[in-house]
Amino acid sequence: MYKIKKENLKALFQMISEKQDLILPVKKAEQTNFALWTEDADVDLTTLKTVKSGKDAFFPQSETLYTCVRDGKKLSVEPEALREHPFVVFGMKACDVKGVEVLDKVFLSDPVDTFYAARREHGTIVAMACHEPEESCFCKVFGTDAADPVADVAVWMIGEELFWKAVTEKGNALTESVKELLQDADAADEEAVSKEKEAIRTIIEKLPYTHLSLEGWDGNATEEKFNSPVWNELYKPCLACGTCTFVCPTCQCYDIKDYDTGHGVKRYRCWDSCMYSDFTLMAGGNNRTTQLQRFRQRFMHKLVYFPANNDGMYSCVGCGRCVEKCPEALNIVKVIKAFEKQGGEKA
Amino acid sequence: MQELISRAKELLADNTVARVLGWRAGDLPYNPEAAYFETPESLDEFVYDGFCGANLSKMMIEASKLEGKTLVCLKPCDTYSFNQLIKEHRVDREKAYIIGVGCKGKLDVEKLRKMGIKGIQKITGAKLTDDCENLEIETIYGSKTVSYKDAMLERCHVCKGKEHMIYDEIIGESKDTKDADRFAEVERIEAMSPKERFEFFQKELSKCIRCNACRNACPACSCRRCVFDSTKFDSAQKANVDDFEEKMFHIIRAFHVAGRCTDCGECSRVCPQGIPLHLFNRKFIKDIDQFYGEYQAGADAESKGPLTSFTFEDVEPGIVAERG
Amino acid sequence: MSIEAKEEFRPKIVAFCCNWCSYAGADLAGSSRLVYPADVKIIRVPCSCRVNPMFILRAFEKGADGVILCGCHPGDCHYTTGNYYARRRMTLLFSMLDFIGVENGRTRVEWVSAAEGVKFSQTMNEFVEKIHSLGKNVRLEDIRCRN
Amino acid sequence: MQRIGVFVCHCGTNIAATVDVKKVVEMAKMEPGVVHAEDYQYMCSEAGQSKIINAIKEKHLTGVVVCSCSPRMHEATFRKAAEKAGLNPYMVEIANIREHCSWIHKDMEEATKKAVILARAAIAKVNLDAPLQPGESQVTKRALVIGGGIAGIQSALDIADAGYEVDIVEKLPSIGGRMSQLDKTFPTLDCSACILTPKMVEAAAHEKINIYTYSEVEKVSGFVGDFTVDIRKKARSVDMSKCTGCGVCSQKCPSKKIPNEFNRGLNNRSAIYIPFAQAIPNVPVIDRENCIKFKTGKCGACAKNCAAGAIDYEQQDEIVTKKYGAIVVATGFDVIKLDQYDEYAYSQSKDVITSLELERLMNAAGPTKGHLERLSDGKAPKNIVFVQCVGSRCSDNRGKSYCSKICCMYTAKHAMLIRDKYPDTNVTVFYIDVRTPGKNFDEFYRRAVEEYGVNYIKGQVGKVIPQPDGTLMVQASDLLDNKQILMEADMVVLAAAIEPNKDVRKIATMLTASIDTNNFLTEAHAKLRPVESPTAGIFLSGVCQGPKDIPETVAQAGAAAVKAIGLLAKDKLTTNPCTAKADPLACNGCSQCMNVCPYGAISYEDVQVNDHGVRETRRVAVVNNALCQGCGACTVTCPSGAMDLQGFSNRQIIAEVDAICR
Repeated sequence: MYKIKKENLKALFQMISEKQDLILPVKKAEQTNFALWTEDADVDLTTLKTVKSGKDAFFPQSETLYTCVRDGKKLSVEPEALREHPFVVFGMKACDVKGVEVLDKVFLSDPVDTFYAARREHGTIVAMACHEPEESCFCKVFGTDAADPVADVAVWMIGEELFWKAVTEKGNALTESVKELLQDADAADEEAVSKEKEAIRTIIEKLPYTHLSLEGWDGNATEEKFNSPVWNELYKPCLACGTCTFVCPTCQCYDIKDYDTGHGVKRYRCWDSCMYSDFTLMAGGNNRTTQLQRFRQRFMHKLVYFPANNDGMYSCVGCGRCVEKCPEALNIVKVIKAFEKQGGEKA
Repeated sequence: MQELISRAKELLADNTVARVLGWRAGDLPYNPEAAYFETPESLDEFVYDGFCGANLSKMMIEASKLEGKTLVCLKPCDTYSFNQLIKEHRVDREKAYIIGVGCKGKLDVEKLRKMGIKGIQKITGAKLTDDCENLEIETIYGSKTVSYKDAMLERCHVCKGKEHMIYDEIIGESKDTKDADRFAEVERIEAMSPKERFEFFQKELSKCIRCNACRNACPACSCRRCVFDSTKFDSAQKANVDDFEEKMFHIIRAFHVAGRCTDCGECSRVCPQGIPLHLFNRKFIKDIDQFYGEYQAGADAESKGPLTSFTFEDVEPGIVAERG
Repeated sequence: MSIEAKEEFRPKIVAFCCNWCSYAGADLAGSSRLVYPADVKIIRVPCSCRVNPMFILRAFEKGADGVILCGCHPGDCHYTTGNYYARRRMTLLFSMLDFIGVENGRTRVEWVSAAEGVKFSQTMNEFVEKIHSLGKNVRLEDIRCRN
Repeated sequence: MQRIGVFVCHCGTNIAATVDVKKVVEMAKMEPGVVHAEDYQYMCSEAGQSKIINAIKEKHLTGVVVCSCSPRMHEATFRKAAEKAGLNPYMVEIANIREHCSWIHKDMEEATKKAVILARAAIAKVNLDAPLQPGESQVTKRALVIGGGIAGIQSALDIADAGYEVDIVEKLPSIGGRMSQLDKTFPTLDCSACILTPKMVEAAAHEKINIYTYSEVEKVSGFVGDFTVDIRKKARSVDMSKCTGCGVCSQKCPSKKIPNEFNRGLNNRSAIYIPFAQAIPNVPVIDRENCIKFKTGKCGACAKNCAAGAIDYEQQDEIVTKKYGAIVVATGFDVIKLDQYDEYAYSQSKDVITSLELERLMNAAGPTKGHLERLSDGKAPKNIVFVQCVGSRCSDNRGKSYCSKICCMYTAKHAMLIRDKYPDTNVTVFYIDVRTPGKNFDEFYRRAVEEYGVNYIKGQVGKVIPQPDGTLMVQASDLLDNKQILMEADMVVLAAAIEPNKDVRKIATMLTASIDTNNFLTEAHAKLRPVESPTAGIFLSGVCQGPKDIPETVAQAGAAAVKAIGLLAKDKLTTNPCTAKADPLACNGCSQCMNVCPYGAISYEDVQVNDHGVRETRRVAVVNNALCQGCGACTVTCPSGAMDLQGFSNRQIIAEVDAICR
């Protein structure tokens, strides 16, 4: 394990970004989101949750797939180059990293999404332990330990120091490249990190959502959950906006669109949201015509369909962003609780 | 709140209304959600406190299609939106039983987070029956006392007043919480150089993720199919292709509601990126007031809006350049 | 396309002209051989009130450096009231564009009657000159891959 | 995808001299949808049109772009050609590469580039064109003539003679107009009243003509073939059906000090009056502002003395609403006010008068019974100076930029008549130019100089200074002799500029007829459609369109009548198919479009819709195609874009914008 003084972080970032792109939480107009590091970026490592998760680093909100160029009546197609320049995502939390794991299931299984795979290949994740977890967090429900994130590198921010532990080979390589700025950690430091982990875990035990039960939510629950009358009331305040899906670290649906450049077309993909009325709209119509159906789709996908196809893995990581950001205070926790309550009433 | 619940139970019981549109208590101290209550018993979960910020008038568009009357709880500022929706034939007055609920300012949990408050376990002082001067907040990381005003939504600092514009009855006391000039922020931006203004909006709008929450929450954005969801203007819905497009979405959205926007502030309240979207609407309102005479959308349900009327002597568009 | 001399700035200017007055005014400017720069391209619309703010924003989005709207003089609208609505709409739109920092000289409304060929040509000359003084419109950044 | 043909016209050298038409053809071929492109010397010619027709047939074109002159010129021509070939005429778009390109640009490369872009925009538009079907509307077989001067009378007579009903609306108590104030007319020196009166009588007697005097047009709605007009019949206070026109009331009226408008205020009239002897109708009117009965409630002399009992103080204004198929505007002119020209001392001396006042002074029915005398002292003037171009051909903004056209001739007439009747009077005319184009006009002017010894001096009068002895000192320059002149005169006559009647702006607004900066009504085309307004169904007669003399006015009045007759002769008109259309699935039913529609063409209906599986009853906008004129106000008011304009759709205009900006 290594350590570095907080005051030297800027030098660290500088050094990383000399060879790679560095993406980390930056505060802009009072909001913190992952963004490319620059000399004058307002880096914010204290805000627990960036508004959007860091998934953009691997799966951007929109990206060009290929470009058609028109020259008279001739058309030529230029595919978009795959990511080759290495980059580091610094400051993801354990839940965000878990989110990337979920995305891997989708994009790295056959057929492999080459754009995503290239980014995964060239990206190194430095994950940070959650110093002060908040009431909207429920990562433990999905087996994540916010105190000890599993990534290429894990870091802890304690007092005036940042502790650095390389976990994977990629992590080692990154560590090597910045080693001149890192100091070796001693036994006291190891102790401090263990204490921090302990403190985090203690707080997590006290959080209101930590003991949320996922009983009954699994790949076999399709029929029962799909047909439940609970949805009928639950969805009503839903605005059909895309906030929950766009801040979510695991939502992976995208749409493919064309942009007329005047001299051809850029075909690009952009995040889609199952909350939108034209989600999966096809020439023949839409298989989900009501907001109830769209609302149900989102939660069924996270808690039933995804585990059914991915060895029981949920596509929710308990980051709690939707809990904080839903304009109408709806969220996955309320959904789970509503079913729990209904089940209780029945019993 | 108790008075409100009892009255709602009465109205449900005597079949005056078929349902109640209000708020259900959340699972955190600050996250109640809008909900329908169809039985007197279900009203036990009813809540109305400082965190019930959502404007329920837009939900009355759907409720107007249901059988029977819907009891809807509207705060003073929500009633402007309701009036505007009546004017545009989007809600049916006959299908609504409006209880004008008291309001002493609505709270913004983001403001608390900005103060560094986290791990919230309990909040007291946010009930309508409280004096609403201070909030006592218990958190995992200790207790805090916060001035109620400091936690209020932006819109409440420029409160339109405690009067309900339309109602069947009023329950609960209201307070005019205005303590700021409605146009001060617009004026501050107007005073900047074009370059500074461009940078200000570029910075704010570059946060936009096109989640459409502002649009979907807006009671004036009641279009069955938004132009940005249709192919009618070849406009994108889900992602901005260039930085002008993200501006275009917000300009057009503000333009489409110009003269119809009651300044209810829902757009800014719901924005996950904290973009001060109300500034666009306020700018139009300020210009309308200045150029065409003061106009408050939703103050009545009959008058012609400023963009569907004119006078022969209106100012010329050149005024923008002249004003500098 | 590499070692060419720096190209002279030729602005892209879209002029919306109502069919009854301003388009005819532009025709008159033409038949009177009143010269104005070729940078101006006219789009015929039935009335100034047909011009949707989205058209103007679209032009800017696609790289226009200036947009001008010409209609009948107030009181002379072929459809009686169209230009009065256009006047309000454009006043507010221009004010908003100015508010977000788009220079106010890039948009203009001018009332040009069918008899005002001279005014049409003068207006276009002035407007092109103004756009020249403002220079190229801020090049729009492709933000799809901003992160 | 459309199959588009592009046809580039050389217009002789009008286009081809500045635009490389071959290049335009070549570039057009690259555009999406274009399957055919060619150029030709004159596309509008028979041969050019058949090229279009053949290409449509042979290449199965679904859309046509003609790069040529303004669509205002030949759009109709090319649409007809397309129709002949079996193509919907609304699938034709024009790229205006003449008026908007070749005529205003000098550099060939630049003009060609622009022509290519204009063609590209038109191609983009055609790509999104849809076939449109025009509807039909009824024609009301009645015309309205606004103004009862010689222009209005002539138009009315011609229309009526063709068998259609005509209403004349005249705001003054009698028809007759400016011409009735004139004494003699150039160049034949006919007595004006002698030739006008029979026309007035004929109009009054015509069974198809209905005259509303002392009336004004208050409101106009509708459109070509189907105008609805409110006419305000101002209370005359005299029952027209009872009055015998004996004139006793005027004699007995005690209020007699009111300036007589007909005589340009040179003498007075009574409060109840008939404007002039030949007035039609020969029925007096009470000027309520000056009537003692109306002012104080006392008097009633006229009623007491009216044997027919025709006086009716209780009479109210009456609004008559009628339908018309065509409207002829004949609102005439007035002379300008001279307050900007104080150097001529018009306001200081009674002996400085306008030419129109001179007409009244020389008229036997005028204030001096036709004796030419000074208004200050009644003496016969010995030296008369005429000043030309007072307020005409002005480069500053005091007066008018245009030539009033009639002044040179009537001044020659006046000078001649004075020298004829009072040979010992010296007459001097100061002129800038003497303009005498017209049949027998120059001969007439030369007679004034050569036979009648009128002293013409090319030069401008700088100042007229009233002298203590009552004479006038005229300071002027002689441009030919290059010297300053000081000349004594005892009468100065100013040829004041003429301008359109001040009410014309109000009327033009009601008719939505366009007007120029000088308030003259604009013609649809300066050369080819000189008597039609660009607004369909509105025709222009007389000076309201521009300065002209009596024969020209009468000729134009006849021409306007013929155009109106041509319209009235039709039973039905095809309506513009470029109307608004609402998409019921996107419509919110919010009523905003209805609020801005100037034609009341939008209404709301509750309809059953199936919105992608959601079935419900919705309040949606419905456009009445017969009423909609296609302005598009509703399309911009509609936030959801549910309302669109056929032929100028949102996506079409956006496609044009994109094509221009790319």
